[in-house]
Amino acid sequence: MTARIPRWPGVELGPKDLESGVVTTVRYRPEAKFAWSAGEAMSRFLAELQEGRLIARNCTGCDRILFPPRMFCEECYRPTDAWVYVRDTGTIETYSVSYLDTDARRITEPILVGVVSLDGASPRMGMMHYFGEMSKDDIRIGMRVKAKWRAPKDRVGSVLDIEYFRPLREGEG
Amino acid sequence: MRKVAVVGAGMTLFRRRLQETGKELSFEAARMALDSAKMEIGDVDAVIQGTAPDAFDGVHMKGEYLLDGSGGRRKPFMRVYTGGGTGVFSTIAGYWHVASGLADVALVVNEEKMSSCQPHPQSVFAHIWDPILDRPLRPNLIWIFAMEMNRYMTVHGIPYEDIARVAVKNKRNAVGHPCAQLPDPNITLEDVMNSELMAWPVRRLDISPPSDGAAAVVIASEDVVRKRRLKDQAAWIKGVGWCIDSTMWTDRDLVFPEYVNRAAKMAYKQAKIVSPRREIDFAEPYDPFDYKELHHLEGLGLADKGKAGLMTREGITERDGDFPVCPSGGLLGVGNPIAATLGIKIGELYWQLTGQAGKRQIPNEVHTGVAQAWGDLMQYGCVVVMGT
Amino acid sequence: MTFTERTRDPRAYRHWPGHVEADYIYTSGIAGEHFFRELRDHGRILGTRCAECGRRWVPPKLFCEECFVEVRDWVDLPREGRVAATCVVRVDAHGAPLRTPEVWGLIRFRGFEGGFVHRLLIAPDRAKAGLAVKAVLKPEGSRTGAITDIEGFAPGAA
Amino acid sequence: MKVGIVGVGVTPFRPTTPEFSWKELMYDGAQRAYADAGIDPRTDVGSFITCAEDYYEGFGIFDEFTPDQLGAALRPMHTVGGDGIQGLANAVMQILSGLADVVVVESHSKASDILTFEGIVAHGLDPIWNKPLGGHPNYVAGLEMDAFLRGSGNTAKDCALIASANRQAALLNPIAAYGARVTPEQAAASPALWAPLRHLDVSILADGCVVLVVAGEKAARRMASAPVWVDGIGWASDSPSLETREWVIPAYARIAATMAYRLAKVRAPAGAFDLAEVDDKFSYKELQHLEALGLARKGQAGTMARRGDLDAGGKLPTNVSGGSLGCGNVLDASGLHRIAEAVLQLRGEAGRRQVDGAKRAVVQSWRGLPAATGAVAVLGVGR
Repeated sequence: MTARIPRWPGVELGPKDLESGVVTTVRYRPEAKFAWSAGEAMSRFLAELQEGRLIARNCTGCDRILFPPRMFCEECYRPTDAWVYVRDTGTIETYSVSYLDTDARRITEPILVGVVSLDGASPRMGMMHYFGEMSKDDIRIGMRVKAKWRAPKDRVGSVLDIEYFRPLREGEG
Repeated sequence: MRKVAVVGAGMTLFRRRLQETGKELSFEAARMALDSAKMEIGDVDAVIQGTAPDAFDGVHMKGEYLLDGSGGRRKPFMRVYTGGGTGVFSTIAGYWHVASGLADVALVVNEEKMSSCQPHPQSVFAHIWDPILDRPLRPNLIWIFAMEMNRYMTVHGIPYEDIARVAVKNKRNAVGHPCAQLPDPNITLEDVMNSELMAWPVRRLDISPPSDGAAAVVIASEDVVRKRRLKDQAAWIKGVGWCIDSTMWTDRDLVFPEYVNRAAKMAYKQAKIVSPRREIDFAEPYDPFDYKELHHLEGLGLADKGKAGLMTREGITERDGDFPVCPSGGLLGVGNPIAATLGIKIGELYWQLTGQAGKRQIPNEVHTGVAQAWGDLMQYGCVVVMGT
Repeated sequence: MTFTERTRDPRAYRHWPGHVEADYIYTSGIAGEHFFRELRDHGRILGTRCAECGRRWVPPKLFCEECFVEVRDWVDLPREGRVAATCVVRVDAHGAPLRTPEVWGLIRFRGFEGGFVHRLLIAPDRAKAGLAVKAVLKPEGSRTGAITDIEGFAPGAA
Repeated sequence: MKVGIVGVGVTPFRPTTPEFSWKELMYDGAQRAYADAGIDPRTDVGSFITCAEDYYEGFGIFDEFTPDQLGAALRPMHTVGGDGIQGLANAVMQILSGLADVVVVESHSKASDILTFEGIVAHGLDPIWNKPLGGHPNYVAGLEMDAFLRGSGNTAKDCALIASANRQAALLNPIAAYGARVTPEQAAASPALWAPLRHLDVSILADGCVVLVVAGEKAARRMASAPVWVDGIGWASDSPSLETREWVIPAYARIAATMAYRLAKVRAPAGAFDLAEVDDKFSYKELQHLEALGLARKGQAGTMARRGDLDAGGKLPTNVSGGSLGCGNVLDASGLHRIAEAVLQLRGEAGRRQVDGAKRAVVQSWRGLPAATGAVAVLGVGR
């Protein structure tokens, strides 16, 4: 059948056709603003970040320390048990060397970004973040890293209170 | 449970920009599917819509907006949504509409119009992340794939060439597809490996393009197939499965798609498939990035962990190979209008199994195929097994 | 209170702001393109006619809503329509009071399915179903090929 | 085979819930439903369904953020871009298809997270034909109210009666967010912001989560002493185009009811039910929906309201829950909320709101502006 269909529908437009009025269009910018309730777990998480600490919740059902923290355990399906601090050191689980910035524009000095599993949390539990004080040639999976915190006065209660993770130095952690 | 078949399919061109509105694209695909099933809209009991983020087309409640174009006006109309998984998932929903007996004929229509989103659909991907944990870092979509690909390559020690070969194969396969956006008969491994580095290890030609497009299939009960004498153009749905993993993607090991594996096991159980690699003749796994085809072949139990790349290297997954994979040309070759990839996953299974795939027809006789899609934050798998 | 914990200071509950931000350019599509070009260039308002069932539709669509077949025939809309329902709106898009109320109408046309939902260019106290109205177009040259090329609908005299 | 509801969980509806993230709110609704059904979601559930819209949540792909709090991580789960009763329909079909034995259906509203609700509703209008005209999107409801009153013979006073009655009924419902001693005169004198639609004709957004546990016949009989059976279910959409949809008696409700009644073998709906829960996101919608569902003759819904037929002790107690006007508009959870109310009523667990001897109920939903989609379910106990 598909071999016999003479014309498959679809009228292709060129890159400029939308912009230049070759075809009629409507331009629109929706108003879609939000203020998400952070709730119990994330409110505390953000407050602790502002203090320069990383906090988790433990679940005695499965004996895990859950990071990022949550008020319920998705495995045991019950409320988690207590607040537990985890360390700001950890291990790179994976990463990318990005020549695209956050707006997908080309850049020459790459952004190093990846997932860090944190010491003190259950295996592999961690967060996405940037990496610094290392080059694209140094970075590797399994590398030990530590958070580089912003100065206390610059912290607002955000994952950006950590500037990036840097290589763990000898004697640290 | 009564048997259920796909009895018709249709799709539009996949292109970076199409002039049609989303409704019009839906109509064109749906009309083509109905024509191929020799049906009119009055024969349809229910309409299922697959379409991914509202923020692509730029309409809140996008399913509602599209429904007249999809033939859903004054009918039971249902939109299902599993991110990128929607391309295969809507057929699963179509299956249960008919298998349950609530509908005898269901029309499944998937659509995406990503070009509405300016300056680039990439801007929508900024909103798919957790607002508190991820969005402040202003992540770029390609980053997560790069991170997953890196983990997959590094843990298994897979050379990049084995991954890049998938892009070559699929873009060449797409040459036979009349709707393809990026077919390339002359592409070489070097072209992919030397293409612009976007976010190591991901290069430009490892990635499928954003596209506009729509696709549709008609799903019918065995009674309808018999009464309307559609047996020669029916491909039966033998098994369906779906699974979502935890939202907490930074807590998961990205090396293996466990959720795809669970979805596959669910579908194989229903289809009574014990040894998938032996009992299935070809596959249409989701391939928005070349490594994903390999990742998914492993999740589907069609390759051992870390070994899917070898299948590509050895030519097993070529259209004329022992186990063809993405004979359609896949998302890498035909294009990636998220949900509308229905046309190159379920649609391709249908056309291949009923011998209607034309230039793309797999030379070996095929009786059983599997289609799979993947979505959300690297956490959704859905699987459909179809056979003759 | 959340399950087993309670934050004592309600000021400690945080909110995280965000905006699902994007700009859109919507094409008018195949049917819309013809309609808006005729409106912009010739001041004509067109509907479609389904060859299958004979129904005439406005706004035009590529397909007949009833028969679900492609529609190719264009027909002129009668100059005069009739208001089928009205709404007098006293707040703006954000809910803030308007100094001058806006009047909206559902306008039907004899022999056509559908019609327009548009502004009525009349005083609020004249907003009544049954009123005969005509489209008021922007002057030629300032029309862009959009529904806003129709400024609104007003009683016959306009 | 039959399908039964064996568990319901409803969080109290509140104007705001700063103590809950959307995940925590969903967890709260779900844990109540699982306790009610006596199940462990990690071992006893075949499939999970959530009903949600990206733009109500503020996400590009909200489906990502749903599984953990329902116990659905690494389980079959999907999102329905629709109303909760449409989610229930999917559960029914999955069970009848043999794909799952026990299915969980969730929907919620975290409307207090939305700063620009009007902007989001407006973003649902047709991009070519309606959006460029701007305006507050409630003009659509104002126009529809005018068309309905004119076409059916009901009056704005009848609507004020509903706006009052449902807010007062909600005073007996502990989950209601907006119960209030509003009189019909007060409603009729509230500002006509979208005339003929007035301020008090409009339901107010609330936060809340509703979760159902649904099971096939065998499992349901095993799990619950008296399952509430889904005797019939239907859903339908009219044209999404404002211009071509039906404006007096909405097609979506009429067609959905026809489907649900066919499955439930209801021939004469007017006398078939002990109670009705119908959508009242706007006061006129209750009257309009009663007529579309064949529960009132054309133009007679207002008369029924005036005669007291819709009151708790009347011929057809309607929205004794307090409806959306009294409990709050919980967006796509509105339909599930009313299913949950009907389940409590049919179990005889509705407390001060209990309708004596309720055995059969009809529940109807509408997705809210600017949609023309709704669903109907017929629920019953016994047999």
